[in-house]
Amino acid sequence: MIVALNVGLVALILGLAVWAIVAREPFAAVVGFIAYGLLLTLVWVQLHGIDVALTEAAIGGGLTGALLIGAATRLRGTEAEARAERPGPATRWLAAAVSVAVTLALAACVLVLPVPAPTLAPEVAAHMAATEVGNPITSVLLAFRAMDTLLEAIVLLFALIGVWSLTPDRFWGGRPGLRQGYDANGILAYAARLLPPIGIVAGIYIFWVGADRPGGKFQGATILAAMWLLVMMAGLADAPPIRRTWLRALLVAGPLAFIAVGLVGAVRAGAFLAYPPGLAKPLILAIEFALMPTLTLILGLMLVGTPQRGDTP
Amino acid sequence: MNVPTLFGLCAAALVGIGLYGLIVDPHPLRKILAFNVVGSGVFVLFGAIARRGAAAGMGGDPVPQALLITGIVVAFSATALAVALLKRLSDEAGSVTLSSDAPARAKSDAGHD
Amino acid sequence: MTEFFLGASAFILAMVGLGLVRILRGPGDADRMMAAQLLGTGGIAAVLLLGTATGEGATLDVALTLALLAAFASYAFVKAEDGP
Amino acid sequence: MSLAVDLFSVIAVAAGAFFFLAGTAGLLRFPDAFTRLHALTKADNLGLGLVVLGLLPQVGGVVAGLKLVCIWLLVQLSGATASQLIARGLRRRGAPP
Repeated sequence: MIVALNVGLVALILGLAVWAIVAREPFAAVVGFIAYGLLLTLVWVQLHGIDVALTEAAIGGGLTGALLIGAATRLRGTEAEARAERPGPATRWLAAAVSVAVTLALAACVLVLPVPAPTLAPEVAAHMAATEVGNPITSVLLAFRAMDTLLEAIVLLFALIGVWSLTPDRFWGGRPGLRQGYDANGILAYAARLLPPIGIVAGIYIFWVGADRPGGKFQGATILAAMWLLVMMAGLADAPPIRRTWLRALLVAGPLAFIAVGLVGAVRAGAFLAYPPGLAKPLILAIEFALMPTLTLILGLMLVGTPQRGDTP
Repeated sequence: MNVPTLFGLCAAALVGIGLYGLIVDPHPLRKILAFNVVGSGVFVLFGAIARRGAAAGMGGDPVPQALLITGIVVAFSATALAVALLKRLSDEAGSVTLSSDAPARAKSDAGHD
Repeated sequence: MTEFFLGASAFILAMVGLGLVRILRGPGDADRMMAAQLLGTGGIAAVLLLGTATGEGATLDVALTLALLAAFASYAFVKAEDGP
Repeated sequence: MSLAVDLFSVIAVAAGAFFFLAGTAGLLRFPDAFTRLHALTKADNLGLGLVVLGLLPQVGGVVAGLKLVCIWLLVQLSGATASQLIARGLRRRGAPP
């Protein structure tokens, strides 16, 4: 039964990937891609990566879909022009040959992977007690490979600055996105009043259990960002102007707290981002708490996009 | 065939499919989609390898799984930046062509910004 | 019982997978969104069945996340179609 | 007792799976967008509802059971609002109701 399930899953995923490439209209391709993201969540469940499945469900199922649908609707009618630039058959055949070659090489690598598989799981299990965190993924993210996570938070911040840097000069410092209409009795306003309270509780819950069970700040922050976006989409709240000092302070607070904890480690435990014995868990929790609002704001604002109006509402 | 091998082969195919679209399709939004297909192929390959490393009572090797979470979030931020660039290009040039010798329509009103 | 849940999960997945033909055929964008919506619900059912079959309690949280964001693409679609 | 509970689960999940079959058939076979939307909501409400009902005695624990019900209610809410919005959008663009 499990074989039939997996083979069916693989068939659906490959079919949707092909559809996302060959569909005539961008919108049809984007809807295919959203379905594809949903099915990837099932792949992660089947590969026993529940933490990854949570991330994919929140990002692939929610934010990416909204982002791409907005873009596809905005760019409707540009497909004909692009079609005229389609490369000739020679390039297409060459591209097909290259793609097949890459696929075959990767498939060969998959088939000759070493047995027994190399793994760091026993190492993690042996040292997890020192971090006092129950979820191995969290202890990797915030203790053994904390540097990656710090750099990731900074990359996210840079990506947001990149999005903002596309602002036309006259709107610099203004509010991102377009002003959304507000209809007090509309269905969207109804959903935006009912869903966020539940979503905020769920987001904080998933953040909170992350220390000991699958979950964590990325997944929780994504859910919170999605709820914020829903409120903005319904016109119940407006995006803050990007010149606001509190906004900018919150955006750098997470990475700065992370760096501060790293420096404490450099002084007290002998290496940047090393935790003094006995203080690992409180420090990890402090980083997670500081990163949570930063990540929520960055993920939400990245989706709203470039400022397109002044800072008057 | 066991589960990690099946999904590993699926991942190899995804990388190939995405790569073909990335090269052949001239529309920038389609290139972003294709790039995400390549990316997810790499992620699934990573996940399959992590699953092979199941040991010590864990369902998979936690180190690649943690890197996957980082990767998915960074891939999203790259997509958001690419979409923002694309929207700006469309506002500015009135078209979304990436070709260098395309007619520069509506160039004149680009100077106001 | 485990086998039955896995079978039901595969069946539901196959059904909503079949529904994806609507994404291919359209004709309207709304029809395509409906197929994605159906796949979302079916995906939640499949995750729940899989999680119960394998006894992995945390899959419930995955389904919860999917359920929270299930209509997000549809909201974005309607909003983008009708303008701000 | 356990046999009766298992039987209940099997029947409820099978009935839920049937509604997904019906939803897909409707989505593929019905002639226009509004009737298709109608078919879709049946799968949303009844299909997932019956699956959740069947799984309730199997998850073990009140918290997990509450989460299941919560998931179903959330899908109800989002399904209902999304179909309403899609239907209104269709009507505004002049599709006959």
